[in-house]
Amino acid sequence: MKRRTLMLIIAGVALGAGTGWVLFPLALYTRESQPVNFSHKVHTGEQAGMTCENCHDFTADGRFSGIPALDKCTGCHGATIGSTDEEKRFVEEFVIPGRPVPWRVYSRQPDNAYFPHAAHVKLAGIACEECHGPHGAGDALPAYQANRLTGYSRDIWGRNISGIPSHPWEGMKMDRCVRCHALQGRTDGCIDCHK
Amino acid sequence: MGPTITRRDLLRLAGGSALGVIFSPLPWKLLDDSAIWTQNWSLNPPLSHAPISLAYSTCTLCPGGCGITARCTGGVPFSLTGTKSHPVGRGVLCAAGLAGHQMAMHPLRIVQACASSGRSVGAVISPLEREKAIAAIGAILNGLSARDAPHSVALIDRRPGRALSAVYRNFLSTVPGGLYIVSPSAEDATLTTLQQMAATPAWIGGFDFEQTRTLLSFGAPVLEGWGSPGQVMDIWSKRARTGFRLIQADSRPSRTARLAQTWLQLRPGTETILALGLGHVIIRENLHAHDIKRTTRDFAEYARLVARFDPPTVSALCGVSKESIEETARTIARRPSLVVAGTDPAGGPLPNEARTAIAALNVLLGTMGTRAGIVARNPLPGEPVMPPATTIDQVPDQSIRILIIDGAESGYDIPVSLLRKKVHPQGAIVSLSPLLTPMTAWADYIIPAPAHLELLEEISTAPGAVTCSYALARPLHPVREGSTDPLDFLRLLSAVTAGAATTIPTRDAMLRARADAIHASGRGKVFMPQDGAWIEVKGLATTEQFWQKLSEGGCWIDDGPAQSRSVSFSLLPGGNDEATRCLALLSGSETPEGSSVTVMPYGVRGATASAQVSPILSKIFQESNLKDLDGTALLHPGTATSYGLADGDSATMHNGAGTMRVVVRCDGAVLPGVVHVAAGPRRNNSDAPGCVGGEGILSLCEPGSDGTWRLTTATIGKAHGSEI
Amino acid sequence: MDPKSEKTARYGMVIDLDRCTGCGACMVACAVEHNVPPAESSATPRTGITWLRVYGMDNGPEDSGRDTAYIPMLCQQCGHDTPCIAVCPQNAVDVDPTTGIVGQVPQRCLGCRYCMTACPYHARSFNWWDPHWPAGMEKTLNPDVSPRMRGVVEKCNFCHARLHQAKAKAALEGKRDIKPADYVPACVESCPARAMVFGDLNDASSDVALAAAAAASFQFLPRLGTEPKVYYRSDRDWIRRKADHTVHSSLTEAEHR
Amino acid sequence: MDKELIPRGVRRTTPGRFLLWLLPWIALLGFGLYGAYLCLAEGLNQTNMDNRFAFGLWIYLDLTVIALGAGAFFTGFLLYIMRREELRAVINSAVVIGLICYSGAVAVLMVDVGQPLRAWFTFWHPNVHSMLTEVTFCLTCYLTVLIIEYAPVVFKNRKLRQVPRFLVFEFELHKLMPVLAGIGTLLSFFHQGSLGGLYGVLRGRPFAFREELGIWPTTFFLFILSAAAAGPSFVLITTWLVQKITRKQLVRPEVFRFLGKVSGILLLGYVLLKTVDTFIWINATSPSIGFAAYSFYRSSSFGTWILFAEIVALGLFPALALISKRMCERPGILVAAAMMACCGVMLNRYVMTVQTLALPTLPFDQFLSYAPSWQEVATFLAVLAYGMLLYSLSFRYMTLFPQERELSRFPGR
Repeated sequence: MKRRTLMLIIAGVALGAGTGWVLFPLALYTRESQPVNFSHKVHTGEQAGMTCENCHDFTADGRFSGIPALDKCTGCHGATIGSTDEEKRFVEEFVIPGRPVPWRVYSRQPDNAYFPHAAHVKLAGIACEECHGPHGAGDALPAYQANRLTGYSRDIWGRNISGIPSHPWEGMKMDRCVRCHALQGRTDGCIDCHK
Repeated sequence: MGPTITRRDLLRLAGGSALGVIFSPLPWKLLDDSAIWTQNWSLNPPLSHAPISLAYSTCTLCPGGCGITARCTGGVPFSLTGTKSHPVGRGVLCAAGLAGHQMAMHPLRIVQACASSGRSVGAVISPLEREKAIAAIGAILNGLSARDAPHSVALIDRRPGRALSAVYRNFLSTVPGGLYIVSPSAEDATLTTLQQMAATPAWIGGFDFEQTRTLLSFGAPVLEGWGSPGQVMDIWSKRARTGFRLIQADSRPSRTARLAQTWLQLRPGTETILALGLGHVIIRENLHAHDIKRTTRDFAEYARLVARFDPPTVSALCGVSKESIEETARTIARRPSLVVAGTDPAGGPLPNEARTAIAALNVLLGTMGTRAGIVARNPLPGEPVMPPATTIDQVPDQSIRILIIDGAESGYDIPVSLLRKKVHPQGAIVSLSPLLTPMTAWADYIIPAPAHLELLEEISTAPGAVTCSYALARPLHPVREGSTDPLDFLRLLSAVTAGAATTIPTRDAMLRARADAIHASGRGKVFMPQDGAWIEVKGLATTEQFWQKLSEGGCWIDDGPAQSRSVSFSLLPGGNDEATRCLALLSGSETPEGSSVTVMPYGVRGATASAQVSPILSKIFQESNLKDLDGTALLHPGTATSYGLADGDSATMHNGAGTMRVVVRCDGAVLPGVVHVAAGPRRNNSDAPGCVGGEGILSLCEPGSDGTWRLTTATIGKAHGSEI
Repeated sequence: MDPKSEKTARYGMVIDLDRCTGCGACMVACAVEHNVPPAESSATPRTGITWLRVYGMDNGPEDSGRDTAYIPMLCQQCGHDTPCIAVCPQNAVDVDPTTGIVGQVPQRCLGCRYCMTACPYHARSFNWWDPHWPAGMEKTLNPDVSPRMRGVVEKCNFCHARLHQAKAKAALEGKRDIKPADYVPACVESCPARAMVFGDLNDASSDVALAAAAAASFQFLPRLGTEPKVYYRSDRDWIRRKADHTVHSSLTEAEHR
Repeated sequence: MDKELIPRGVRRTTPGRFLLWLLPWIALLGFGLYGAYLCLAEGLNQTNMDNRFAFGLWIYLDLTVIALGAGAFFTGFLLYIMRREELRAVINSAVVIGLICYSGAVAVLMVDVGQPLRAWFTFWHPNVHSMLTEVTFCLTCYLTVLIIEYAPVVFKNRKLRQVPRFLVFEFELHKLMPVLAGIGTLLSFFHQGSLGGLYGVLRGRPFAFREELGIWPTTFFLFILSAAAAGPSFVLITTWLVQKITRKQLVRPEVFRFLGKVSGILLLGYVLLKTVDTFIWINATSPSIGFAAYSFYRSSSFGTWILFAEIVALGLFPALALISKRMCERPGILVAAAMMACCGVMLNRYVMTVQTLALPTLPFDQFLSYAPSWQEVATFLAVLAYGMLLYSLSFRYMTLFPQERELSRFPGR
């Protein structure tokens, strides 16, 4: 009798936990691949040897340009310079018709969040990798995942559904900003980071 | 134990899984995400992440010509500000101008040629192929003979003085029976009157506001839309230092009247009497210019006329105290001073004798051609000097076959009833307005022009300015598919008009011709918005360079006003009949019979029945009480109660011309027995596009024998039944 | 003080009521700057969204001897006992320690409207409708300000987005403190009569500090003890009398009404 | 089925007639829920509230029902803590009324806020200085307490008793009652108070602003006292009403008198303190922030008569009536006085909510008026209907009045 009860309950727990930990994330997030399989490795490695700032730079008024516009790419890729099919496709589909690439931005914050790169990079001297991880060395772009409910990128919450980062750079939710600012002994108001 | 599953087993399983779910991220993340979802649950539009850039242009909503600095994201303007230290705009814009970049997306924007199904209220406007529309217009044009309607094509230009206006006039001069009509702006009203009084009709003048110390304004909306707002506000805000004085003679408690240092609240329609009364005091106390006999041709006659207008008589008729009449006369006699006649954008022109009587005061005081007075202005290079154009009220009834209304807003509104009266029953009205205004809705054909800031346009001398200026309005938006450049319309029209043998220039050529003429004159300098630098025109070698500077947003300013030639004026251009007309006023105007009230329409420049403002101006018209929505009726509380009305009530006004629904606003500053009704913007989304709506208060205004409609009578009473 | 954080400012404003002509340019500039949607057809002066509103005020007598003043009312950024902060149940309102600006975070707000009942200046608006823009007009939204959703309260924050940009610009040059010229609110920038002065009240040499200290300057309802950082100035006594709401004036007001 | 659910030894009308009684309330509930749905789906533009009248009918009625619902905690307090056994006769009924009032109020609040899905923020990011936080916390906690207090009443039901576990559970709960009553009293004390504080702290609303005693404005304590006074009166009224409707004697007359006396004494205390507070307000608080208290009563229909009505007509008079032995002998007067007491408290809540917002603060403000939209009224009617239904069902199937059985056996005792 007792054993049966116990087993049933355990089975239930397993069922519930399984749903919550495995099925739920699959249902919650979409999976979309980027329009071009861009390789950071190729650009930052020996061949090109570019740095982050070469493409992700600031405009004169202190704004961060984020993902570079097409003309940045056209600078080198006006015509095919490599040998890969992907580059060939990129040149034909985007460069020649001058069609901007519809990149999906992994680390795009909600519109109501304000993050000044200038202050964090120039003043605080934080390295890109601290927040964005070593994706500069990555050869392929991971699939972009959007939260079906909120529409925001999965990387804001962090790849780990539990919300506990498995890497120090994972997750870009408010509590992370708050923690770091607290450690810096900064006093902020809400609207310092909300617009 | 049997294999049968009991209800309790299921309960245990459910309980267990509930426990399992609790210890998984599911409920907690859902709670969090659902809250984040509320951040954009109402589908708030996503913000642009495109780079930010600046663009420079010029506002063409009114003839003011203020410089615009636009902040754009991805090339789309998202905010406008006045260009810093711009010579015309002085670095500011008015409320309407600040939202100018939204006009192209106005919900009442018309983006294809349309035809109206009829002329009754409720008639429907439906799209029609542009070529078909033009063909139909041509058919009407050539179908009617010169006997039925002598004027084949007439065009109302509500913003004369543009290169486009010249093209219009050109076209109409070649068309047999072509007629060019203007509706002058408030500023021009006084100047054109003076032009008519001047011995040399070519004379052009401007108000030297900057220098003057006392400004006597007869109902001119000096602080609400006059010249370029920047300039007026500059003068106004410096008044504590400069001692600038504004005396407002106005029946309505307008913002200008409320703010003016002195407010002479005269009875409606008594401007002429007050002006002549002031003339009386000036002459009696010998305050007039010493050389008056030399500068005028009919001083004696004038003196004889005003002799009859002694302060007690005038005071009795105007409701302005004898003392303040004399005080005012003495104040304006302390030069430098100026006297201007107002034309309410919705109220229409003042009667002739009023305009001359008021203008005459300037001559009397000797402000003509003197510094800080009304000084002669050099004509804009390349602008053909032409005699003053006619106004609609001077056109014989039913004499027009095709009446074209230019889309630009500036002068006063014209009641549709008046337009209809002038057009032959088989004729047609064609509107070029890009927006479905209550006025446009009455047109038979609509050939919409591109919207504000969509087309390369030019903006020249602000009305009443002492020095000419010229700037280009660079487009900030692409031209919307389906709209027609007025020039193209003229081209298409001349193709179907018998005898029209003129070549219409391209827009670029038209504007370059102006620019070249200015460059050729070698006068003036160009202000550059990017760095606020000034460039001498002489310093620019080629016309191409000059054009380049203009298209970068540069603003050309002429150097100084013209050296004043002494011009002699006639104080009573109308001669004896005018004198008798004035004397007739002494017998007093008939007060409206018992049950009815005196009605005066009023409006704000650029926001009247013939104009549309960006929906965001609901902030000042609908979401606050700062300015008045269409159909707001200002009454004295006493008057209201005597008609059983209270503040906020909905009432109906009725007279022979029609009926309209108004909302009562009680204001102790309104004269008893008078109702001021606003012709302004309506509530957002309240106009059903494509449906002919009433034109508001103007539909009650029947033009009188003197060609004005600013005063009418109507009955007012509590409204019954549902909203109209 | 921590060298890491910039010097604390007390941003404030002085509005010259003798210059203001009630043209409404500030109201439009403000709405455009902050992506405030146009009114719904049934919106009224009581349900509209105006971060800044210009009111008309008369001196009483209703003959032609009357005098009128136009008064731009925005969040007064109360510096003491800020009425709206203490009442918010979930910290959606706070005063920014480094700028003295009273901030409101619509994403945190649950729309209980307690702060609106607390504000004596009626400077707060509630989103009674979902925001709607005519087709195409949503493309002209200011990218620096996030639009608000239905059911939350919003108010003036001295164009804080402009402060963000000024700070970013300074940061790019390695500086923490901004150039005052880089941070001017939309209403101040747009005022055709130049009736508004804005700046750091802590900086004694700034125009705004001098204007605020001048004799003709005053605050509305000073006796509430909320110490607004928005000052007004006028040479007309009757305006100052009305602004400083006293027992006497409150009685005469009541008589008048 | 229906038969087996009805408690032993009491008579209840036929299912048919009972259903007939329920039908109108069910209809009203449906209508009300539709109004609430509109507010949730379309947004609060469905109401007649606006930026100046940010609080309306809903907040006013929330304050009222919570004041009237105070009967639950105060009766519990007297019974379990002060050991006034005679109140056992009405405690169950009082609990049900409390449950209805509080759950109803919370439900309406969920419609009243613009973003219900964010309601939990108050628990996650609470602002401890806000009276509203205090209200939210205490309300939700006390609502749970009420549900637990309601449980034994349910488990006592004839059918449910057949499950042995329930019986045990119910028994255990009973031992817990004094504790729950204690907690309930504490919680109610705070949220009734903070509801008053809600207005007392409004420095920007001179009409409502009050001096502080400790960290709370005087309204904090006045609300507690007035609620405690109104509660028993409301229990008295409801019990009397149920007796009239069901044409049964449910409790002994002395219970009525006791409830009346308690209410009277508390009300008298409240009236005295309210008077003192009003004098301080008129002579010190309101002048100190530049407003003459009289000006609040000049600008409209809200004349000084309101003060008189609130303190004397609907305060002092009923208080004296409820205290005097001779008057309470006559049930008519007793009930009338109790009603007046409740009206007095309701008027107080009305003035605090509506007049506070209607009065101008800025020199160019106007006095404003507000009338609720049908959606607002409907939403509240839903709560009324829900209350009626829940009470009717509880009365039919549970023992709300323990004395009913013997009284029905020996009527007229």
